[in-house]
Amino acid sequence: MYRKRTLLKLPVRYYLCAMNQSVSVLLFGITRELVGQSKLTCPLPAAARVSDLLDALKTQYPRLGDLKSLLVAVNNEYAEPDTRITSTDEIALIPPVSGG
Amino acid sequence: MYRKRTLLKLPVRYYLCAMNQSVSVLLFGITRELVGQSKLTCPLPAAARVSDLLDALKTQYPRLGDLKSLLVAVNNEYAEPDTRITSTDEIALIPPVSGG
Amino acid sequence: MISITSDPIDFGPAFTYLQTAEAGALDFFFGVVRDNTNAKAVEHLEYEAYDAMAISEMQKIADEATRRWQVLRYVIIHRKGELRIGEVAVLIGVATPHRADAFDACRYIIDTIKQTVPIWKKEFFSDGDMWVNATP
Amino acid sequence: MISITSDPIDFGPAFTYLQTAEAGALDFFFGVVRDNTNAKAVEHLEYEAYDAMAISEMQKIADEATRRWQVLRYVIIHRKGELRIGEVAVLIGVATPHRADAFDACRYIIDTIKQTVPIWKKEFFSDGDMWVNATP
Repeated sequence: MYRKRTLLKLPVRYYLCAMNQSVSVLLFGITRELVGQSKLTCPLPAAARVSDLLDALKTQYPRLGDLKSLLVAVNNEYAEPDTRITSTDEIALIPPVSGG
Repeated sequence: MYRKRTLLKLPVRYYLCAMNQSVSVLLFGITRELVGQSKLTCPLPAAARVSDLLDALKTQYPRLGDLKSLLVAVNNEYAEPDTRITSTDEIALIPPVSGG
Repeated sequence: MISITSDPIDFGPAFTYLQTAEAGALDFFFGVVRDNTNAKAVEHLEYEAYDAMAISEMQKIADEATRRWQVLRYVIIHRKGELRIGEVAVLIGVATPHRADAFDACRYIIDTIKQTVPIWKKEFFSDGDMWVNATP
Repeated sequence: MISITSDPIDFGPAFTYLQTAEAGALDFFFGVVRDNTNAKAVEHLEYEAYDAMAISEMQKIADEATRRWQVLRYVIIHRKGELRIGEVAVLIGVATPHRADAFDACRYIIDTIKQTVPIWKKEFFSDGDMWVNATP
């Protein structure tokens, strides 16, 4: 039973996060701790947008969905959900900031 | 003619500034320069008020009347025109301030 | 002058940099590690920064402040790494000809830093820790 | 901590004095001698103070600031005597738990000092001098 559930989950991850390109995502603060590493690689469709990346990551790491906000930076700029991303972009997750 | 005018002025000063008590007045900033000294002594009636002192000084030193404001401090506090003053008070003229 | 540093923030060079002959007013804001948050004792802090983007966002804020007010010079220095109580986490300094602009620009800069710059603060208590604003 | 001094104003002790464990925000205002006033070149300044009353008036201002905002500590240091361009004429520092109070209190103090404290500034130009606000 345990093994079957694990197997059932795999195709979902594959669909969301294993496509034509692979993007690197930098992780900071609470997102780094929730994911357990400071950088991850996520396969995405060729024409993927920021919203696709967030959907994929929240599926793979459901606790990211508990954050009250989770933005994405593309090449050091805050990006809109419909911004397209490619494997050459520098991408980062931006959880709620608390500098100053 | 010159001598006569001088003599005529004297009784006015005498009336305003030579009475039953004598108060010391500290001078700062532009008032110190207009009067030419950092302290002056002014005879006043026994029941004199701040307004009497100002009238006397502006008569004796007319350029004090050109200042856009001229306040009086009694014992390190801003005083009202009707505050009574005596010879034991520390009195100062306060021209427009410009600290800071 | 904008920087992020792991070393203690040094006021002297910031002050010297802001001094120009036309400056009549300097306003400096120091954000300091307090010993408590919401009445809970804080033992120490850690700041983590996405350095390149944080610098870029702070530059935007400084540019906007310079557009809105008559800012002659500014410094923005943010600390990262582990900080103890009483240490300076952020220093903002603004030089202007007149004082109202210095206060307005300095306050705008620190207020906006707290909203947009990718820097994260983790507070450590005797019984745990939390990412400020972010721990669900 | 309120004082009037003929010596250059020393920032270090003021900063140290404001640091308390509950302070999260320090705001410092420096009033500096500018090289011009109304576009006319200033060569140097002189400040004259009625010391005892000036201290008393500054104390009233600090007390009122402490009443209005959550001020943990403050410093007010005013220079007197001859000052050159770039020298600090006045330093105001305020320590509060949160930053809004630090800005508000610091600004209130300097704004009110300029209105009520018996200190006078004389500006020296190449062709004369004038008592600021007072020369008719």
